[in-house]
Amino acid sequence: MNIGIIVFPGSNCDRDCAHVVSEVMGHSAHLIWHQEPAIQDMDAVILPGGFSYGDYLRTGSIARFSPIMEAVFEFVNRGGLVLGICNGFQILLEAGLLPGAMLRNKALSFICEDTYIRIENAETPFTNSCEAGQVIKLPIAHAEGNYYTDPVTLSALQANAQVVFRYCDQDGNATTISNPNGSLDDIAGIRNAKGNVLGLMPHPERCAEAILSNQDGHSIFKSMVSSLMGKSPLSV
Amino acid sequence: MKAKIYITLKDGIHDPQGRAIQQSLQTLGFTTAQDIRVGKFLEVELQDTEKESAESNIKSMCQKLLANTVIEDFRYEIVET
Amino acid sequence: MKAKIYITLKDGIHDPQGRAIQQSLQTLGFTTAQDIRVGKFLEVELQDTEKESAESNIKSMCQKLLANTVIEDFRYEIVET
Amino acid sequence: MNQDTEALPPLNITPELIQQHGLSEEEYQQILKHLGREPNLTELGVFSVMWSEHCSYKSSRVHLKRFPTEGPQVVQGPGENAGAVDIGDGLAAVFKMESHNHPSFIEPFQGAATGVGGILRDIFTMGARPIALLNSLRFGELDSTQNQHLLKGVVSGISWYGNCIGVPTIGGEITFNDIYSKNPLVNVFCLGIVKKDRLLRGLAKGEGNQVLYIGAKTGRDGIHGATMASDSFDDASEKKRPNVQVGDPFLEKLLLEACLEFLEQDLLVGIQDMGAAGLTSSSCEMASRSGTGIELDVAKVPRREPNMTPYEILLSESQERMLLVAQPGKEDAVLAVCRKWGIDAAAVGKVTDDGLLRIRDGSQIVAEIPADAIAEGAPRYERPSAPPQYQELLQALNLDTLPDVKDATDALLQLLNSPTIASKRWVYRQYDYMVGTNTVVCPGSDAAVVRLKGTGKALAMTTDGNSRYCLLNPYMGGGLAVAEAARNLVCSGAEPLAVTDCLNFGNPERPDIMWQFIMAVEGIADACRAFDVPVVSGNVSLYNETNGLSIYPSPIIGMVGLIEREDDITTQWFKQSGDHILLIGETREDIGGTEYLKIIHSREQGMPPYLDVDLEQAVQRCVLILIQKGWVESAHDCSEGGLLVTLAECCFTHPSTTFGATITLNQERLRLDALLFGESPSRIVISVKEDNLQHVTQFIQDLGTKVPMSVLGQVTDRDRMAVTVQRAHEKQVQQLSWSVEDLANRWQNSLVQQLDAAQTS
Ligand SMILES: Nc1ncnc2c1ncn2[C@@H]1O[C@H](COP(=O)(O)OP(=O)(O)O)[C@@H](O)[C@H]1O
Ligand SMILES: [Mg+2]
Repeated sequence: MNIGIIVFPGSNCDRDCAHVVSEVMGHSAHLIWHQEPAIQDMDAVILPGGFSYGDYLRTGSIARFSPIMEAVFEFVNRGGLVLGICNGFQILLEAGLLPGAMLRNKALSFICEDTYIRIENAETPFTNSCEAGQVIKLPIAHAEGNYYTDPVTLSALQANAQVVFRYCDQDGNATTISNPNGSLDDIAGIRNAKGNVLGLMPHPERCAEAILSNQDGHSIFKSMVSSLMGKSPLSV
Repeated sequence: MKAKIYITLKDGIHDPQGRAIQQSLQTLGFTTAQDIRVGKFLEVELQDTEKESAESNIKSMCQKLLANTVIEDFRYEIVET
Repeated sequence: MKAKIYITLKDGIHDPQGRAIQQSLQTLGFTTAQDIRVGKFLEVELQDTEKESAESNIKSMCQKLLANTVIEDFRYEIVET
Repeated sequence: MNQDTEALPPLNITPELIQQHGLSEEEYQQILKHLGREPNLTELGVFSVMWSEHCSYKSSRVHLKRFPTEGPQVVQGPGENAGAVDIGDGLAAVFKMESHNHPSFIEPFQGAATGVGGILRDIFTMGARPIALLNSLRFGELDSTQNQHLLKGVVSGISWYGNCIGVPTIGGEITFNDIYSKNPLVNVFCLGIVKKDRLLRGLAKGEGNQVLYIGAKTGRDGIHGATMASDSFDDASEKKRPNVQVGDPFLEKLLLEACLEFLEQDLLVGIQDMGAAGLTSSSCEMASRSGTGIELDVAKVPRREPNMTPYEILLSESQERMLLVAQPGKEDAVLAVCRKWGIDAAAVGKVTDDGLLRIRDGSQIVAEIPADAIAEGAPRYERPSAPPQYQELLQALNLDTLPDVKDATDALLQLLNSPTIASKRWVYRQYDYMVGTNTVVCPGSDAAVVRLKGTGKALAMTTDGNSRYCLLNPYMGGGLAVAEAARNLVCSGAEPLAVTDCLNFGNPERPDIMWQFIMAVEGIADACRAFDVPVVSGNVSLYNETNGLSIYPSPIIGMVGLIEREDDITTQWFKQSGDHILLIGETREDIGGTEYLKIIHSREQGMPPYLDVDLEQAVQRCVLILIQKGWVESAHDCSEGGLLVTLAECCFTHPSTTFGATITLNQERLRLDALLFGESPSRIVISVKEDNLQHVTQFIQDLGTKVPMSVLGQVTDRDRMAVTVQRAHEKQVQQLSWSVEDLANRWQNSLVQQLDAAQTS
């Protein structure tokens, strides 16, 4: 399987994602420079975490105009799988590939720690190896992960099962304390209506190996790989 | 020509930064300070020579990049220098 | 009463944020945008009823908390509401 | 000097002007001798920054010679941008520590951020990819809003820069003492990895080779920053403050990637970052190291502000800039890499063979100085030193008049509440300590550990230093810092490799401060020799003094150790109920200089704990072998707060659960406070499985009597830490007991509570 990982000038989780794809999952990871005009023969694309343009102005706002984003739009239109992690999620929001926007964390500071996440929808290509209601532990590391959208969009997200991950406690209950950043409706990750684009703030690539004392993130990559089985790669 | 751009959070959107500042002001004894909203203030030097073209450029910069209209409103003024 | 506060980086202080935004505007084709400086814009609701007390409060809030006077300048306007 | 300079307005160098440049009359005489004529203003400025304490190490250099700097593992010792050691597999670990104290006091956020930026550049100019950052911080007590403001600003500055560039901040230390209220310390450490044979150096070889400037444009930032860092602070300093430097981590990230591409494509002769004294020091150092000269044209330097003079361009300390010498014919390739990453680059000069730093402004020569005169020729002082008169008073602590601990139960709670001992989670939660997916031991254990992907190995690293010990006895304090750093590494399963240091002291022109400095250096040097860990890099920060009040002598040791097999990685927390708890090492009557004495008796007095180097070595060797044999479940050293604090931390620092413990202490002679809270070094608490207990005790017995060992008790799954103290001279045994949850709460919430309390008071 060929997984493309877009490298914006300030990406810094690009190599971490590539490591999981190649060393842990045993597939081919391809780093794609953001100035490239095209995506060639990829089964899926990951927008990794980082600070794409120093996150000056707003997170993800400048990266959204990188040349590669045209190809990403096209890739999405043709049904390709796109996973945005952290800054990647923020870029997908700025690009309009997912609805909503990010505000600063309610406590204003950057937070790096493990959080518990409830799988709300296990029927997506990114979660099919999980079970609905399952609680997994994934770390977050961001200053702007306070998801916001208008009430109408929120209802639509809820109605279409587009909220894929919610912050919760160890037992799966969403409380004020279990929500680390003030995110609306405890949202940790959403998908688009069509179901082929997913953005989430937590970092599954940081917990996909035994040596890192947590392998819960593995399930996200495993789901992607299994849903891609038998499909042919896309070039745009 | 110069543009001054004011970008503010839309009404109704919670502003954690404003709230934190307001709380600190309270503890500093500035009890007069009620609601606080924090926005951005950008000053842009423009090469345009016509006010009209400057306006249309700034408007489109704001819409495209400078503001995120999901959460933010913007205003601007063009000043001839 | 309401105060509008403009906080800007002092002259000569490097503004990497402005630089990054300017470069991005250039690549988006807005070649007219030259120098950009990014500052803050705060709106504060005040309980003061006298303009004078409002002014002195705002000034001291800016000095004490709102602006980092080591690198920033501030300006304000008081608007009666 | 060339005729062209005649065009400059003649300058009358007055004594005032010399003094304003921080130069002494004798130093000015030396300048005249080096030049054979009067300097012009630009040249005076160049000498001023290059001969500042910060750049020239003029007070410290003769003493730093005492450090051992060699060993089979050393690939690069002191003298380059950073030191490097061999870690096998053809790789070298490159690391260094640096201070950013003064800038952080003036503007905590930007000061700390640009400190991180600076140390990162030191690492990647060596061609190494930075993989870890640590920081050592000192602040005044948190009951002052000013100290809180400094702490918050510094932590968010470090967090912003490190997180943004994507290098994890994985550890460090913080202590609080009011002596730092007007002079906080911000020391940052960085480590990177490079292929051993690809190490880049700051060289300017090859006559005619082009000198390129890359990175941020030059502004009037921090002009005379180096001179400022070489001066004491007083209330008037505020006014002569230069423009604060503002960091740009995004640009630095671009520089980092570009530098690694230069290395990949083998394009460079040498490279040097522009730190203190900017363009001046980078060019002088490169030329001086290589025995060449450099000619620069300031007119070609990219500038951010109009009308900058050569003086300003040469002395600017704008951040995120580098100077490099390209291999002949590869200039275009260098520029292409810069274009790819969107970095400004300009050819600003060339390497010459005349040993001169020649500065042009277009066709005019504006300065011409022998490079060696500015770098190697800097003055060196053997400043007078004498122990302070108060030293004996400080060391006097009559234990006969000090009542023994009355309420040990409460004393432990108070110690856990001390911000110096309490959890630093509030700090490291703001740092991205996971990016890179190498951090296998996150902040919260004795040392941080990063794996080296693809090698099966890992590196452990730590920063340590107890300034109170150094105040009371700088020689012992220096040695104890080295011992503690090594002990922290050993507890993590690592073999100590080498040291970097950051020596923060007061005004060296005062004999008492100079004495502290010399003694501490000696203590560090002797300990490094004894433990066989050479010093490969470091930094000196003097004049840490405000309004005549000096900080405590604060040498900080950064140490790096190698873990050959991932299986040996060990953490400090208990692992399972039923395991046996052992103390390796022995407790003595070490009350002087302890956190206990400060918190419970409000005294910072006495002799610090005595370091027996042989015992320390034996304890560390023993524990490392036990770990490598696979018999150790957890290992935690005893440091601030003593044995009970260590045991409590073993119970509650596990990331996802807590344990209890049942402990029995038998001690014939010791005072109770010394037994429970004394800070004797050379002690490590380990836990071992039932099945391994026999192996461990047998192994230690076979070593002979060199390594004292006692079995303290067992790990339990109850919420109690219960300690029974049996002493022959007391008829009754003492029973102490705590709820582990209570202990944990105190320790976890202390910092946050103190920060919140001051906010709402
Ligand atoms: N400034 C800091 N930045 C990051 N981590 C820190 C900082 N201060 C302390 N820590 C972490 O908190 C833990 C406890 O620190 P400390 O009490 O100094 O340990 P020790 O006494 O073993 O040296 C360590 O893992 C350390 O790395
Ligand atoms: Mg320790």
